[in-house]
Amino acid sequence: MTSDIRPLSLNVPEPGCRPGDTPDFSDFEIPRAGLVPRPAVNVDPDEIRDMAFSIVRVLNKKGEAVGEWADSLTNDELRVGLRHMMTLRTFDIRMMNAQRQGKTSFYMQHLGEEAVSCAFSRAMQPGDMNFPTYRQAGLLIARDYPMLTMMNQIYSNAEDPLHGRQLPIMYSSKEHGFFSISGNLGTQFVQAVGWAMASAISGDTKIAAGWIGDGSTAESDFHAAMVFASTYKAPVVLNIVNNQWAISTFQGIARGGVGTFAARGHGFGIASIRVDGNDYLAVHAVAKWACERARLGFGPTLIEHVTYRAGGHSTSDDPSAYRSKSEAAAWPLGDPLERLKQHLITIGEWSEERHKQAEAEIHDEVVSLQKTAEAVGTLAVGKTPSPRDMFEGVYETMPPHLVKQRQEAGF
Amino acid sequence: MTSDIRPLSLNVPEPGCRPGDTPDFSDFEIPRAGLVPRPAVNVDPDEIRDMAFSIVRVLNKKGEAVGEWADSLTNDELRVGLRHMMTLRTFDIRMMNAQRQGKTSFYMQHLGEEAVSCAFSRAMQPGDMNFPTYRQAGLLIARDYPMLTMMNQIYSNAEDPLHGRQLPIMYSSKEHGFFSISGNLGTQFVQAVGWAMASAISGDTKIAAGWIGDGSTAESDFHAAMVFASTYKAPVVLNIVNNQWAISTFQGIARGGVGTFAARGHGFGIASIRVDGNDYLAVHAVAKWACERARLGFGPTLIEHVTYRAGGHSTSDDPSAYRSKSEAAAWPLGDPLERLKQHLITIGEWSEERHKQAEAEIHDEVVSLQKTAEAVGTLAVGKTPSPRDMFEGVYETMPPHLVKQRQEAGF
Amino acid sequence: MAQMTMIEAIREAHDVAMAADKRVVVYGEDVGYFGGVFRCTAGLQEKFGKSRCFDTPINEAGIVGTAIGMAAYGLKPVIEIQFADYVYPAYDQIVSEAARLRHRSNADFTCPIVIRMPTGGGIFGGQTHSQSPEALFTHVSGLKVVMPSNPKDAKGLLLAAIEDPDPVIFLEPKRLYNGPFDGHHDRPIVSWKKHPLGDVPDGDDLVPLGKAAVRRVGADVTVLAYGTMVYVAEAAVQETGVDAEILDLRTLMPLDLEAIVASVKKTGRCVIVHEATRTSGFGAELMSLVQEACFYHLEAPMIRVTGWDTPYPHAQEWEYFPGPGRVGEAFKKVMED
Amino acid sequence: MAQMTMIEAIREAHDVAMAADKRVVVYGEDVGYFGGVFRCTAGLQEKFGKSRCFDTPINEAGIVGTAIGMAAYGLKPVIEIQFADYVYPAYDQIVSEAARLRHRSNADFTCPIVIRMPTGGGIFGGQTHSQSPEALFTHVSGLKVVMPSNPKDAKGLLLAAIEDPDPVIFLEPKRLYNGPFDGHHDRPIVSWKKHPLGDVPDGDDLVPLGKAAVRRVGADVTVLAYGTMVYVAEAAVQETGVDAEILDLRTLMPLDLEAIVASVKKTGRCVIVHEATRTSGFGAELMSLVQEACFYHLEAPMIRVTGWDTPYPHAQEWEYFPGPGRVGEAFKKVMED
Ligand SMILES: Cc1ncc(C[n+]2csc(CCOP(=O)(O)OP(=O)(O)O)c2C)c(N)n1
Ligand SMILES: Cc1ncc(C[n+]2csc(CCOP(=O)(O)OP(=O)(O)O)c2C)c(N)n1
Ligand SMILES: [Mg+2]
Ligand SMILES: [Mg+2]
Repeated sequence: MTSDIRPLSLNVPEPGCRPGDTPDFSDFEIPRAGLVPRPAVNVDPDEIRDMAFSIVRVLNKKGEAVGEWADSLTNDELRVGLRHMMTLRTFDIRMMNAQRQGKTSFYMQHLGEEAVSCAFSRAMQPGDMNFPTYRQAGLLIARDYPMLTMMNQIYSNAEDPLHGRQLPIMYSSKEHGFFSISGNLGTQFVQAVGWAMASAISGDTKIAAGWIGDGSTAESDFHAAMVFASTYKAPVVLNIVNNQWAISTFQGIARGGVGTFAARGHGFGIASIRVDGNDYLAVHAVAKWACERARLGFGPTLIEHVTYRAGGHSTSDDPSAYRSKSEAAAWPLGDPLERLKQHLITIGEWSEERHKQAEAEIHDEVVSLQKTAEAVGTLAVGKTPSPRDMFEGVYETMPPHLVKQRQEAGF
Repeated sequence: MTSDIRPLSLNVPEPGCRPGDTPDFSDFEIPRAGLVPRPAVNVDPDEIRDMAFSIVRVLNKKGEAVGEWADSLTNDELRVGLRHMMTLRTFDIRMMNAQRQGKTSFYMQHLGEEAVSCAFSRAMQPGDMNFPTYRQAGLLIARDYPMLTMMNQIYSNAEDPLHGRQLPIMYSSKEHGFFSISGNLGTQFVQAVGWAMASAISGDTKIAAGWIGDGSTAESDFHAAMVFASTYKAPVVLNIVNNQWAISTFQGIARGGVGTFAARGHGFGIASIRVDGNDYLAVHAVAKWACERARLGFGPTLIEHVTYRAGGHSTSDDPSAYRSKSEAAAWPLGDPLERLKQHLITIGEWSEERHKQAEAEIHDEVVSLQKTAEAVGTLAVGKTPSPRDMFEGVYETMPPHLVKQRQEAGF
Repeated sequence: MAQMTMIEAIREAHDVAMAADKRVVVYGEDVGYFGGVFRCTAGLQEKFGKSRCFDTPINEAGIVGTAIGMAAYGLKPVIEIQFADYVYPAYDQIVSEAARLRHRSNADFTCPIVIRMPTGGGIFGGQTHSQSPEALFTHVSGLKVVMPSNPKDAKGLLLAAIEDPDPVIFLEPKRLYNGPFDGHHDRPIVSWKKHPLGDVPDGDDLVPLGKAAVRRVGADVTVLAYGTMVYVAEAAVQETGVDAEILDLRTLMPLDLEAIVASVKKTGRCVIVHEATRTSGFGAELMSLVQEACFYHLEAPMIRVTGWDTPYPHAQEWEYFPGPGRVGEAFKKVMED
Repeated sequence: MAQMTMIEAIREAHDVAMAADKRVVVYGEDVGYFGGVFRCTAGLQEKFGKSRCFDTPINEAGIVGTAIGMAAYGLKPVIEIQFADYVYPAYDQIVSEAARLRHRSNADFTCPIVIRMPTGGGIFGGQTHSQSPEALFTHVSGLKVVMPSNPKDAKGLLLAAIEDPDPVIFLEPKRLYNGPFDGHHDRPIVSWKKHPLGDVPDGDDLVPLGKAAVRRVGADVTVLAYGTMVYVAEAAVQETGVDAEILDLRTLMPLDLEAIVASVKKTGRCVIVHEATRTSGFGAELMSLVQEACFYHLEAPMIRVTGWDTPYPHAQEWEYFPGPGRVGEAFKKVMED
């Protein structure tokens, strides 16, 4: 068979669309809302293999909530959810602007992905713990972490709870179930499993949630998380936020152009579900299901949130260099905020006027907090963290060599 | 829902049988030989998902070769295969003994797993490259790598091709398609993918084979290998040797007690097959299929060789401390050597007499080579590698600081 | 008090800590049912149950990564890496996560974990069972690094490490597990059972982190050593008659610089011994600290006696290992200079 | 000759090497279509095709691991780690595999790969975009370690690294990408376009590995520096008037010890500057080598000016960064001693 063999060649997956091309999502299969049934929380993962290839959706085109996954939230809760998403979006806009004005070094927004973290947050219980990436500030907003504190950190001013040590947006709040963000991709996924194992070891009832981006699923720590979660049936929900892009790299490079990210759970016997990440109701319902499953001792769930990063990767990124400018607009799952708003209007629980009013209120609130934060200081301007602080907290007790270095530094 | 929640607890998988218990493999599903069909080499991985949960088997209980996977080898080739396995086993016995006598520091045998590497080796072409672990010396034996050279390395004598630098049994032979064994688990799996990518980049027709143990699939490099193999459709065969144990740890700790190791390929769209690792014919047929698939540009295959580590992990290990002494005998897939022998006898191509004679020949050959090797030297006795050699080959050209250190050392 | 090997002392430290504090959990590859390939955790699973001592998948990043999560929850994981040579897959979790968690979160989360690992050569383990990676950890702010040289310290330091609120790298010189070893590989093996430092106090007595021990008082030269090299230095003293003061550093980070400086100021000479590769080894840091603090007291150039800058070879083990011959020569040289 | 930034020089080195040798392949995260987050590989995919320059999954172990396999096949991979801070997931592949392959296989297989990575701080990148991990590589036998400080060297050294038969860690001080930077962050940014070292020769001229460059001849004190610190030292000379001899080491492994010793023997004084954390930093090795070789020539204790032993902080960046003020003080101190 050797003689007639043709030369091999390298397969390098390419996105459907680059700058200049017309976006085409016609290959992207979107099951209609309400189609996917809701299994029992103790279902055998093997029985729901299909769910890794479908998409759980609740809101249909008409803005109605349909199917077995509907009704996990009251109308009041939905309005709260809308407000969270609006707040996050407004917050992002203001902070992106602040970065452009040099008030902070760096910012990362959530545009188009607000539903994922905002809805998930509401499915957890006090005491549960998230291990987030840098694109889940909605977890904090939806748990009423003070925006002022977030801003103080973004500005690295004297009120920054992390004393200027950590980058802007790399928040930490144990109290709000939000593990310290690392900046290194993937590392936190397996830590979430460890936290969940600790809860099980301690006979506790708390659960953990891990977070990772589509691109970062390629990191080896993803595997470590899956292996440990599977072996010890850890009470953890493992979330993949598939926003289609990893900086300039489309999701096909991490996914290998086959199957889905959710399907990676199957080899580990982990229940795996894809959900419409731009559908607040669907995210919440699936999150609730997975949290319950974990808390009741039925083990881990892998959730792929299908969404789209409508903005740049960060303030250092200009996506027009690698993808079509119209791709975001062509994204078939729409805008999460707009969809929830329309749903509430459709069911008569909201109106354009109320929306405008809420927008104005939120805007005023954010701007006023921003003023307060800026009055304290912005990056390297005004009241800033003490240089002394950089020597603190390396260890609980400062060892002699650090005391000496601090003295040498003159602080 | 919070109030009536019971405390969580940690799930720690346990093997069915520990010292003192009676081994029970009745849960272990063994499809009958010939059952699994042989798909086209360009089959879509999705269409053969079942193959990750079944076991390709050719030799039935009567010693006949049955089904679509039979007939990949001539009777002459089968006799050669038998001889390879007998040689490897004899080699192992002698070297285990030599270690006990202090002639080497360390040895690892293949008892019960001889078919895997011996058969696989014969499905590859000259120029292809294996990235083996420490338990695939059959790849060398079946490619006629000189046993004397192996012994010289095991004895770390002056003729050791690696000049005493590397551990015994961590062979290297580019010429024989055998990448330098590392000793670190898992690392070589992704290197195999890189080698295969290089072949594709170069428009070559060579393929690579990666090797990993059941326990080592838990290593994160396993994931790296799967991700890269999947994305670039690398011409590589990825072999998992599931010999049920990782030192004292049963395979359920790595596998999480669910599915199969082969099933881990599905999330990556990689063709995944389980094969009876104690069936020389089945291993060869599946290896041939996978090699052809790779060489023809249809991408990677993940093969789980289902076998059993009948001996200790290494000369430092006593398995009676963690598993039943009778487990090996109870292993339902039998002994690979015995099964091939019986097959050849069944089809009238072999006999007990010829077997005895072959045994005697092989024994004499190995003993005679052993004498030759021992005449050169054994660990720290006789002619040993030069201490100078430890300074060589750190870099191609010895940098000044190493020259100085070598002088300081007095060599 | 009981006479123990280092393995037994380490096992006992686990036992004491697990009995005293439910938050202490112990895991790693082959650590549970079997009790570890060196048996340092033997019997713990039986005594404390499978959720407090268990086997793990072979994934060092996962072992450390889950430990960080557990520590964030409030447990105190004591984990084993089967050989120090296999810690690198976990290096990112250690460096980027464990070491920096307290600092980056302003103590909102902390990481009291102990990462134990058998270290060093002398057992014909070749390049993958012999390494001494201490300098790869001392360079990382936020880690503590400990290396005991005897059963008594092993128990006391391990208890201190478990109590410590920060991540501790705990390096166990495997060649010392069963007895002191002075580099004379051709002589019969001695056992801890007859050694004063094999006499291990009962209970939960700590040996505090950050304190060196003077193993031998001397006037001529200060020897800075740790782990196996302490005994090599002792042998070199016997063989050369040089009146060396031998410091067993025990903790490399934080370092007992005070003890070092006091000794070097007294002797005016310094020999530094470690088994790791020389370039950028911990000896470089020691030498730098001494020159910074004792420049005007030094009467001769300091000398490093170390493993060579090569992978740890299998057959040439004893040519690689910095034995008493080489240390003795350094003594003579430093006295002549 | 063309006036280039360091980014352009690096890109050009790739271009030259890829054109000359089909075995050179270039890949990493965002390296292909987009040309790298710092644009060091821009245009290469278009010019050389997708199988010679491509994007990878985000898996640093996989990037290095596949490169090792490719090198074993016979290619010459030049790979990018997006930031040096993210090299740790690949540390095992680098330390246990790339560095030891030649030795352990007796050159049956070799590993001619170049691992490039943006290094160092000064861009408010905080703890995960600022690190200088050179000492974690200099301790590993089998690796070469290079850090250019200007466009000319960047091109020449990268070409030499690609030609080298062994694995090379190629650290690019990102604060120098667009212009020299002397630590005066409050002053306007200078560009390479007007700097003599921004004048980059055409073609494939190498700058050999293992050779330091004397950036300033002086009589009072020898400064050992590399990367950004070369310019900081120059600023400190200007500000203090101390007549320092500034060595830009360029290659840390193998090191140009001869040049170092010659200079220190001449000046009798030595200040060592690096941005990495002090303890067990490469400065420790430099200080040790100098004390070993120049003990009797030293007139004052050597001084290290380095990053502090803390994670690289975000807001306190300029208090962490060893700027010209601190280096100048060291000059004064070393002259007074
Ligand atoms: C270990 C590591 N490697 C590389 C990076 C650089 N980096 C930061 S974000 C990013 C892309 C991540 O993409 P994805 O996981 O899809 O998350 P998203 O930004 O889309 O939310 C990369 C490569 C990093 N932070 N850490
Ligand atoms: C990175 C790494 N971790 C741990 C070890 C120690 N170790 C050597 S073999 C082994 C068990 C491997 O089991 P498996 O992969 O099933 O292979 P088998 O020995 O059964 O062939 C372990 C844990 C190692 N060599 N490398
Ligand atoms: Mg993404
Ligand atoms: Mg096994």
